[in-house]
Amino acid sequence: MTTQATTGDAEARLQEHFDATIGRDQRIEPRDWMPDGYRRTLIRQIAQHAHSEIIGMQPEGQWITRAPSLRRKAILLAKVQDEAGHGLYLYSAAETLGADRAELTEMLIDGRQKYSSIFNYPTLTFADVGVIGWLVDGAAICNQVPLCRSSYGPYARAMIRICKEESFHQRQGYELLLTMMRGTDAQREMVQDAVNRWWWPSLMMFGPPDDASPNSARSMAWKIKRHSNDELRQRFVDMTVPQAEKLGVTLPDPELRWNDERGHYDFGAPDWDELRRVISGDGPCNAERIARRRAAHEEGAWVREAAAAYAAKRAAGRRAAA
Amino acid sequence: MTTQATTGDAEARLQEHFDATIGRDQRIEPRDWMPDGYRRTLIRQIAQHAHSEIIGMQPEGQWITRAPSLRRKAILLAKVQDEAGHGLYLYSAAETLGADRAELTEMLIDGRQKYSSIFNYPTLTFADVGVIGWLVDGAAICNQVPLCRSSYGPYARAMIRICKEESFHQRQGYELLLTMMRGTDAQREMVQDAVNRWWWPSLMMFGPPDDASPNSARSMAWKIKRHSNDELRQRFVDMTVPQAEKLGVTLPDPELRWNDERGHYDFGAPDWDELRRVISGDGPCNAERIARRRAAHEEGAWVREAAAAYAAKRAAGRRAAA
Amino acid sequence: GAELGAYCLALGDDALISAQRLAEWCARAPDLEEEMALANIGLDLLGQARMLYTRAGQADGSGRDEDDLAYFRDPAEFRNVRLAELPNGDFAFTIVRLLALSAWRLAVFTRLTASPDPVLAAVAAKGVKELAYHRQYAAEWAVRLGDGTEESRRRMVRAMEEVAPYLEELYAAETCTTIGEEVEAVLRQVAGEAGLAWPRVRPLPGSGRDGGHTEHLAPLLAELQGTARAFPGAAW
Amino acid sequence: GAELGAYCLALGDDALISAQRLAEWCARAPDLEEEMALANIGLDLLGQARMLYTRAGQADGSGRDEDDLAYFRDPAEFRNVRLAELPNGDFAFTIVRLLALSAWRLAVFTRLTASPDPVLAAVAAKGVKELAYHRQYAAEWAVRLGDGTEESRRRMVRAMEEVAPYLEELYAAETCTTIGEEVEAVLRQVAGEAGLAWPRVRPLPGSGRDGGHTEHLAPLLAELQGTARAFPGAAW
Repeated sequence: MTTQATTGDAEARLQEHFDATIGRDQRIEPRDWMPDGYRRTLIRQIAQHAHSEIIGMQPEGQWITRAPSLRRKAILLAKVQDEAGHGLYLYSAAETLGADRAELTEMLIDGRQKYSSIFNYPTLTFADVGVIGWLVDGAAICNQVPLCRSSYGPYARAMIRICKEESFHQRQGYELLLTMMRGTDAQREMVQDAVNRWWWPSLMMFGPPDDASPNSARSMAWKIKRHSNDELRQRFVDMTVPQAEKLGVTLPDPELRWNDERGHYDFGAPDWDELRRVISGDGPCNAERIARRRAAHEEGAWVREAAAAYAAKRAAGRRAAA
Repeated sequence: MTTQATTGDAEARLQEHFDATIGRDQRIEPRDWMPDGYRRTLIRQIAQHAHSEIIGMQPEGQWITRAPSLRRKAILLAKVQDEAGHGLYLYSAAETLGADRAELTEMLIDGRQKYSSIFNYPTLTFADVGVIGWLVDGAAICNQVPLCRSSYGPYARAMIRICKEESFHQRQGYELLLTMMRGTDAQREMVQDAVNRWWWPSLMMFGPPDDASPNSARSMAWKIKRHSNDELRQRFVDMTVPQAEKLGVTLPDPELRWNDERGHYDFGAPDWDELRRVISGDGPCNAERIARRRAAHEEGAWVREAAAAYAAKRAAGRRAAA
Repeated sequence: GAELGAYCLALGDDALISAQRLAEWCARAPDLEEEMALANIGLDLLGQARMLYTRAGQADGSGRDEDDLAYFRDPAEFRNVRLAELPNGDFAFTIVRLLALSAWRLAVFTRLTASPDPVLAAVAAKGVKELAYHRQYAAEWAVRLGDGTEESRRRMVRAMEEVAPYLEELYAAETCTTIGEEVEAVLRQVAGEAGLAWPRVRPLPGSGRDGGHTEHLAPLLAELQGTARAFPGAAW
Repeated sequence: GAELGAYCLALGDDALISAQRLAEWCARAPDLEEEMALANIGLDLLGQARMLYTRAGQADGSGRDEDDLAYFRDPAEFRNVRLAELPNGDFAFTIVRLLALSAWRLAVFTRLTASPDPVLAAVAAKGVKELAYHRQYAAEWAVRLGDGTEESRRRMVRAMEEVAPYLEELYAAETCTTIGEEVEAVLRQVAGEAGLAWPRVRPLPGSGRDGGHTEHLAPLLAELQGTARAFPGAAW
């Protein structure tokens, strides 16, 4: 019994030290002790974020081969490459918590882990590329900037780099839209149509309303999460409305208006049923996104096996030579 | 020894009867005795012809989804469907000689049997569809009309039906070209470019010059073949030159001119080295044509297996019920 | 006028897009008989599309001909159901989609033979015979695949699950409410003959009838329209 | 003038078409590292294409800009080698093609650093560093695949046989006769490291440099150019 008591004592001390570190707004590092729940929650969150970057390559990526100018083609190819890079950093951050990238990939293609629902909407025209940059990346940044102060060091550092690149993408998306709005009528219509389709899904990116978001409290206590869904959504709307005005597009919400009293824009409620449907797998492109990811994974299996076999042979060769 | 002598006598009588049938220009039917060489030669020829119809679906078939008007789309789809039908009749004719369609397909995709070299050239524009109809189907008809009098009944009857449809295709191809030549400059250029690319390969469709065609004599004796390669080639040129004039295109042969003495057009020699290369597998599209056929065959294997399994179950069910 | 035109246009779009997908099977089908059958069905649908487009262009007063409508509208102007534009997938998906679309279209055309518009009624009367054959062909293959090998059964099950969420969209735009029941009865019966059960799934929201398409329509149309658009002023 | 323009155009076409094929790997590569590497190589080539097109449009006196040349020429006006336009095939084909094209292009660019045209010399100088990396990347994978598993070896052998007939076309248009030997030496060396032999095959006649392309270029360009052509007068 002594041993158990001692273990209990030791764990209590570790917990105390952990709590104090969080309390001082200092970072937890991979070598530090951490509660299991913290580790599990973080792995799930980071993996989901990594999966979102990877799945997020698809909706825009299909326009690389169809981009209407070489400059836009290069910008888009670079952006999608950045997303692959973000996926890589994030999987690495998850690996510092003991997760395995191959396993996380399996969980993604089995549907055991989620990714951001926004990527289950179709990209129908080249204007979608601009609107995704402006609204989707914009919303992502609102969500992610606070994560640069996440209590977990590797995640926070990955987020700093990612946020920097995301803001760059957002500016590029907005700039594309500005250019298109100065173009032909057909281009302006295309932009407005894209805004109509992406506005509500973008608002849903902040998750369900606070009163329907049960896990948030603990994540906030752990400083994995720093603001509530509704706070971030409001921040996004306040930031975006003036940009829409400058662009000359109409946001498709008749309830959208400035509220002098609150010092914020009022806005309508997204269709939360739709969000539930998309999260639960019935969005317009869920099945296809996963099928495409699975196909790439399966068709690449022989390549990964070849690389592993080659590495093993070389390692054996080095051992034999030593 | 008596038995052997009797067999020898019997066979001699059969051979005599066979020769007499051929001599009277009557047809050999599947139930009739025929020499092994005749059977083998015919199987090879009919199979090669069937393969040509099947492989011939590819060069034009890829333009069905890209045809520039719904009428042309329907015409082309119907034509390519006819080619599949021709393949079917011809495989059936080969089966009356004891060949097996599945085996013939294997021989095609293994490269053990050939198909017409013309289908190893690429179709680069929609004008190629017209030119293939005009020149390639035109050359095919010159080759095939005599085959309607082939000594082997099932082949002759298949050829009658095929030739009728081919002439229809040829007229449609020529009509497309007439329409295009009355259109824009870009269309006229496209037609001329296609004629430049297809003229020489079309002349090669009649095979090597007579003095380099060793197997022809026996086939002519057997009335499997009725005219020499050079005769048919001349007939094609004589028929085509006035059509080209009416169309307003230039045939790319500086030596082409009317010879009053011969009562025929003189024309230059095709590049026989090119023909040898293409026949031996090194044409521009040989590898792709076979790869595509093989892929369709392999990807369809599970479907054919399912149909066979289902048929077997039903047959077993009927036997059990009986 | 406008309503008849819009209706003919939607039926024409379904037919054109379906024919395009069927044409993609050319030189890729599992057997020569299937090459011929799929091409034949494609030809029937292409013929229906042409007559419906011609009627649409007259009825809506725009005077557009079949090629104007097929080649010079953008993806968002197409009114076909999304099921028609999905990629071909394997032979099982093609068969299940064909079964669903032809069962539905046969039910619709049967009713349209009594259309007050004589042209549409005539198009429907001709189409009914074609569609009965399409449905029969697809049903026979569905049974063969469902009751064939382990692999073909697995593929059939997956195909049914992939097609099912798109069915509601077919019925939703029709005023006649018995069509859905009729189609589902056919699907259940065919699945039953194959020893399978037609799956119950939640319908996918949205509709191609309002111009809400998948990502697959734009590339399909780019291929379909590319040659025609590359030669302005050309005659074919 | 005209000759320099034509030369820059051909080199630009090779780069653009190669970049397009590499971009098709997006979200289809065997691993994330390969997603990034293939995209990165595609970006380098796209950058080279843009500079070469700009130079071509100045040198030939036509004043066409990079987008005029990329988006508003028809297939027969493209001057890329056919090897660049072939479909991606599997990862082995993509690697062997990349190895061959980057070995050749590196040999050419190395010589072009001494071009009398200062712009082309500068483009070449920048490109040499990029191409050395491309060649290195492809060579490493070629060795891994050739000396990996039974399957990867089989695929490598097939890929080499598929690429080899297109090599002569690369050298034929170059005035410098040592380039072919240099490239073949690289290919033989890499194949040797992988325990394979670079195949001896007969070269395929014809050349994309004269506008003689395969059936694959027109669909590739239809996809590449479609959006740009659908919006006349648009700015992007």
